[in-house]
Amino acid sequence: MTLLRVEDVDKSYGDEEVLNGVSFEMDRGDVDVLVGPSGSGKSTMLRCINRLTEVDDGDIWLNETHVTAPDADVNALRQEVGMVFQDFNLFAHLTALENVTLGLKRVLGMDAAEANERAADHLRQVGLAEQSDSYPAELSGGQQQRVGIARALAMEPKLMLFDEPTSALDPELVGEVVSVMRDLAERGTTMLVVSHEMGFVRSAADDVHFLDGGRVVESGPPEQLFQRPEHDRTEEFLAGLQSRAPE
Amino acid sequence: MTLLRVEDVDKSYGDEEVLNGVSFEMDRGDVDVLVGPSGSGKSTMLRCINRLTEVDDGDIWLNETHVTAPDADVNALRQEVGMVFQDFNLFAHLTALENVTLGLKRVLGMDAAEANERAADHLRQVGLAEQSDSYPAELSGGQQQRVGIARALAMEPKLMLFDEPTSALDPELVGEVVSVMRDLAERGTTMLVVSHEMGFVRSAADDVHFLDGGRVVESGPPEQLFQRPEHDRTEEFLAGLQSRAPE
Amino acid sequence: MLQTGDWTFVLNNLDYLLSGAAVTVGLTVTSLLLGLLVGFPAGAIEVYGDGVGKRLVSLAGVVLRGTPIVVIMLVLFFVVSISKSAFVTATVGLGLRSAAYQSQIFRGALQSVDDGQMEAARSIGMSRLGGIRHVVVPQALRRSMPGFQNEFTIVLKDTSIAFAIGLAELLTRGYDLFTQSGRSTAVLEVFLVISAIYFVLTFTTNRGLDWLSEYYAIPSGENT
Amino acid sequence: MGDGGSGNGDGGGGNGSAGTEQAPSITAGTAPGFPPFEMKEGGELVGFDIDLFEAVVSETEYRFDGWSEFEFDSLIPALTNNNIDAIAAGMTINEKRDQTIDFTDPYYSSDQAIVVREDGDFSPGSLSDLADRPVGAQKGTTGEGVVQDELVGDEISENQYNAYDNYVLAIQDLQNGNVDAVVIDVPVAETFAKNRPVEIAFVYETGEKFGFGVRTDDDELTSALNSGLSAVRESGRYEELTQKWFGE
Amino acid sequence: MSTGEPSVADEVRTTVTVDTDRPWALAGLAVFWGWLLIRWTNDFLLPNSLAFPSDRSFVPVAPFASAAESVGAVAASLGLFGAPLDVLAGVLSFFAGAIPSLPPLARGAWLTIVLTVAGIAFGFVLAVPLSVARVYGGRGLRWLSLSYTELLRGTPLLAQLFVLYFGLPLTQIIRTLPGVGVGMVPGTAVWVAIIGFTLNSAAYQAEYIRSALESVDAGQLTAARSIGLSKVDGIRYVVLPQGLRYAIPGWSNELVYLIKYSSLAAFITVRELFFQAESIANDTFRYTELFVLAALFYLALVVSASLLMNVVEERTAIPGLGGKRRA
Ligand SMILES: Nc1ncnc2c1ncn2[C@@H]1O[C@H](COP(=O)(O)OP(=O)(O)OP(=O)(O)O)[C@@H](O)[C@H]1O
Ligand SMILES: Nc1ncnc2c1ncn2[C@@H]1O[C@H](COP(=O)(O)OP(=O)(O)OP(=O)(O)O)[C@@H](O)[C@H]1O
Ligand SMILES: [Mg+2]
Ligand SMILES: [Mg+2]
Repeated sequence: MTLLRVEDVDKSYGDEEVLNGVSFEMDRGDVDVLVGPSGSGKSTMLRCINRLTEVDDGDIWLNETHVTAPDADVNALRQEVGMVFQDFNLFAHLTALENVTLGLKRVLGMDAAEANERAADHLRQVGLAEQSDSYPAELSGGQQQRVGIARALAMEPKLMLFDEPTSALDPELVGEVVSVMRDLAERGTTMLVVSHEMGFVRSAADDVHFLDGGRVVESGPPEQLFQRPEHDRTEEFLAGLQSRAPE
Repeated sequence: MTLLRVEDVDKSYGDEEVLNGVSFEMDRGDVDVLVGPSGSGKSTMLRCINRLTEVDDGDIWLNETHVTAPDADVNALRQEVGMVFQDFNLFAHLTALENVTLGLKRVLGMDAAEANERAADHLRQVGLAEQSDSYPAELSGGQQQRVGIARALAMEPKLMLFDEPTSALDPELVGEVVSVMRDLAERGTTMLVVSHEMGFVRSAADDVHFLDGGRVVESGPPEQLFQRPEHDRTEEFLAGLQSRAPE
Repeated sequence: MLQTGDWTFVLNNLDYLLSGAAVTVGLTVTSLLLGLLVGFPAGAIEVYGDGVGKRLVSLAGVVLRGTPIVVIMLVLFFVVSISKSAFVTATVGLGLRSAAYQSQIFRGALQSVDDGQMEAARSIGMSRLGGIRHVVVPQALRRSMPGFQNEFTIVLKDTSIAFAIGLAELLTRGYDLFTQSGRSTAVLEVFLVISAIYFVLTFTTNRGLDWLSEYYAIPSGENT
Repeated sequence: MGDGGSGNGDGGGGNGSAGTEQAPSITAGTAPGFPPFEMKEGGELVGFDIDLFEAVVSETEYRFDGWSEFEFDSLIPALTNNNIDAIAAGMTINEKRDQTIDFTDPYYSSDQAIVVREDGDFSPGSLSDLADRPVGAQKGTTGEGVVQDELVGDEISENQYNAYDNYVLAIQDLQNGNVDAVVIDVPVAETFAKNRPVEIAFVYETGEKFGFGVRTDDDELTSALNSGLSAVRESGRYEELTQKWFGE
Repeated sequence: MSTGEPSVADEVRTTVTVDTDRPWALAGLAVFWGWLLIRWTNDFLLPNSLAFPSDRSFVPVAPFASAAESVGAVAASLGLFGAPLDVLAGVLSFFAGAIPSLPPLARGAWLTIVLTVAGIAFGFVLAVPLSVARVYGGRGLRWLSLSYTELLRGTPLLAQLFVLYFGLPLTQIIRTLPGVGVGMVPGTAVWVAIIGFTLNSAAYQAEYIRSALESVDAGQLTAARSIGLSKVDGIRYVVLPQGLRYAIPGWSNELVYLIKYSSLAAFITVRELFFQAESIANDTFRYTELFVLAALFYLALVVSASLLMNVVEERTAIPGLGGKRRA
């Protein structure tokens, strides 16, 4: 059953065409990965899905919701779509727990007790039960990112977006976040991930979309894309990637 | 002919023994390299030689000058010893040319014309004839470091000290600085360099001194140290280094 | 409340007000210069000095920064009585207080210059004093520009407090106008006009100083 | 600052206490805003005190060096600190002041007027009628003395006394309704009554006299001013001036 | 129109602090506040029948005066060597002269504090929307906020007070409000002064808060929006709590400024600290004692405010946010 449908999306900044007729679909429970060189439009694509960025043209549907309709309720939409950022963006003045409860209380209108309970659940799920009273500055990068994931998950979104969730982490911390993500994938969370973490891509991705210059050059399951890419550009890019991360 | 003689130098900060009986010698025209893990005292050793740091015990001689004598003229000494810093420390309010002429005018008392001429020579030597009117903030890291080298060279010191001159540079800029240093080495400049740039060490060093915990564990020509180190500690450290920089 | 008659009255006396504005500007300039002359060394002493000198400077600074300027002026005029002239007294009062602030601006600026700059200066054989003079101070001066600009407008506005010792500056002259018999209805007009003059003064000097600091800025800035 | 009366800037002028020079110069201080004694007209300092003092000085050996303007209550410290050499500001001779400075012979006598709004809502006949009413006066004046001594604490609270730097502002605030009465010297009150919607409710007799203020150690100047004052009275100039400033 | 934004300088100015390791300074402050509180309680709260007379000082003058006299006599007899004693005699006679004026100064200090606290608090209420409008508002709002701050910061506070008190019919309105000037509620002029300080301080506070808001990472608001918070809620729950912490150093400066500039209220008949000092000085001609005393009072208030703000800063500090002043 199709959850997300991206249809022919265009987006320019000034003269620069950042997205150029991008289309793809995801079913509920899918884990899709966007890969592509820097500046190819991956982040922009994610941001269009929760309308942090507005598309110029084309349509995005989430279930029955017409995301790109001018009158769409963006705040409601964003509850359906969780987002995890490259540099975490935890609320610096709130503890781990409060980071998670803020949305529950202020957006979903839960009372404190209920919100705390649900937040604690989600922190436990990402392995941070112990750290719930720590402030972001007191957490390692990997721990911060896991709080970021818990914060997004707690809203119980239909779709989770991850924008290079591990690329700001020291190499030794990448593992913890990847394992949390793999976990989520196994439990059926629908995820759209920008990542070049080959370990994750190979073990968890259903489909990989290769973007270049704002276009989807090629899509398919990871084995297919990695072993018999149709385009030279894809092969070249993926070859670079795989040599970089030899594990 | 011995230019620099370091004899049994000790230095502590509080309880921490940073240098512990360090001794070595350099002849005129030698290029010696200090390597060692972080905190092993490499920077401290360099700074003792131009008295930016005072030794606790032991002696340093530069030619006939007793560097560590309490009544030594430090300003005169520092003219004899040029220093290039890890993070460049260019005078931020002066152009490249002025960075070089400041010492010529204010320390050596040259007149403007003479100072400009000599400074221009040295900037040319490091390949920056074009940039002499640029301010540090307008230069790339590699260019800044080359100005730093020119600034030190222009004082025509007997000995040049380099403290990790390339480690604050983006990888693609390291090459320019290394090639300038190699050049200097070939022209007979006496240099004492803290660096883990294997390319430079192998091609230019006469002797390598391996420091660990404030002691010289082992000294010798690079081939000897790299291929048949006497100590396990040396072998282990150098093995790590070489795998890191495969070029 | 705003009456044409009053406007005419104020505009007829515009030259009277403007000559007050000249006093205001003069007082601002002399005070700032005195502030610079005293404040700069004081800031340097707070950074590089030690012992009694440093303690005295910082104590004087606390007293000057912790006391209202009107009290400072009255003490100078009526207690210490440094001069017969209200202008000189106001200059000294505003100047010393400004010195106390300027010293902090310079202190902050001096301390914000990276230690590596001094080390680099020493490493080419410069003396400590030489390093301060040729390397640290020139950079600190540029960095203190925004603070100095702020101080400029504060002094400019606080010259109005010389009103308390009877100096015929802009505000006093405005006061003179509407305290003439039969003119008290012109209060609002008078104050609108002198406020406008103050505003023009602060605004244009600020833009001027902006321009100046851009002109002298080190290309690409130091704001790394 | 070259304009008119405000001669603060001319620095180094005469230092009155020097005394030994021939024809030393003197600076006088006043506090404009006290019509008709001293006020500003078109930027010029004018008034009875101004004319009279200049006339008196011209009868002495002293050279007159111009006026300095102050708030009224700053005049005495300005005098004792040598900022000025004499005060001509409708200053009442009283004991307290006389302990700090010296006065010349009186040159005018006055009482205090209680001024109210013309609308007639409130027309007190004696000080006790002012009970619990906001009352104004100028800082440091005899009027303030009356308010402080006779009213504050008994008839009105401290907060009901509004002190102003200047009579004009007191009268303005009376018109604005922030105070119900202002205590002020009679001749001044008469001037205001003429050109403002205020009137004199009653006069409180203090029998006070105005004198020029001089430093206590400046006896030479005191006696010079005293003889100058008699000369001005004798020459008929004094009459002219009262006619000019208080006459119809 | 662009403002000069002197954020570095503003932070530099937070400089009237005492080292907490100087116990005598703290002890002095403790005595000062203890005395003030007792004085206020006595003068304002206790019924007249119980209270010590409000115009009499707690400390008698006589011992100081006689001590001064005798020490002075001894000093004189010692000639040149008496100099230190002479100083002591001077100090004693200073106290003798100062003591009678302490009660009115305590009352003035009360008003000074009322003016300052009210000015900063109401100013803050205005400053927050002003700064938010400046950073997040549309063109019109931004321009409005900018004009307001430029105008208020570009003209002298004293002129502003004169306009409000003498130039506008504000007093007529305030006067008719119920309760004004009754009992402990301050009178008309005080309210006008409070309005003036509020309007003026709002402009300065808005600048501090603006630069603090701008220093909050943009990612914070993005993250807030991405969990479904509206822009206003994002500002309210995420940006402001962080920005206001960054604003504390600048805000401490403003508090110190306001304490000092509250003295200008004297020019519109408010009987605050400076007014009391000046009026006693005019009455008694003891200018030295009164102005030095006034200066000491202000210093004590200013230093106390700085200490208080340090505590506030420590209390509101969050790891990685605020706390230590940013260098
Ligand atoms: N707000 C913006 N204004 C102008 N240009 C923008 C903006 N955001 C992105 N761009 C441009 O759009 C292009 C695509 O950016 P995007 O961040 O989507 O790329 P990306 O694939 O995520 O790259 P990276 O791997 O570096 O994160 C880039 O050239 C970028 O400069
Ligand atoms: N000024 C100082 N005060 C106190 N300790 C210092 C000081 N300078 C250096 N140290 C300490 O001395 C030890 C040696 O420092 P040094 O900088 O010489 O090491 P290094 O070999 O240059 O290391 P790195 O490779 O990290 O630059 C370190 O533990 C350092 O913390
Ligand atoms: Mg991206
Ligand atoms: Mg080092």
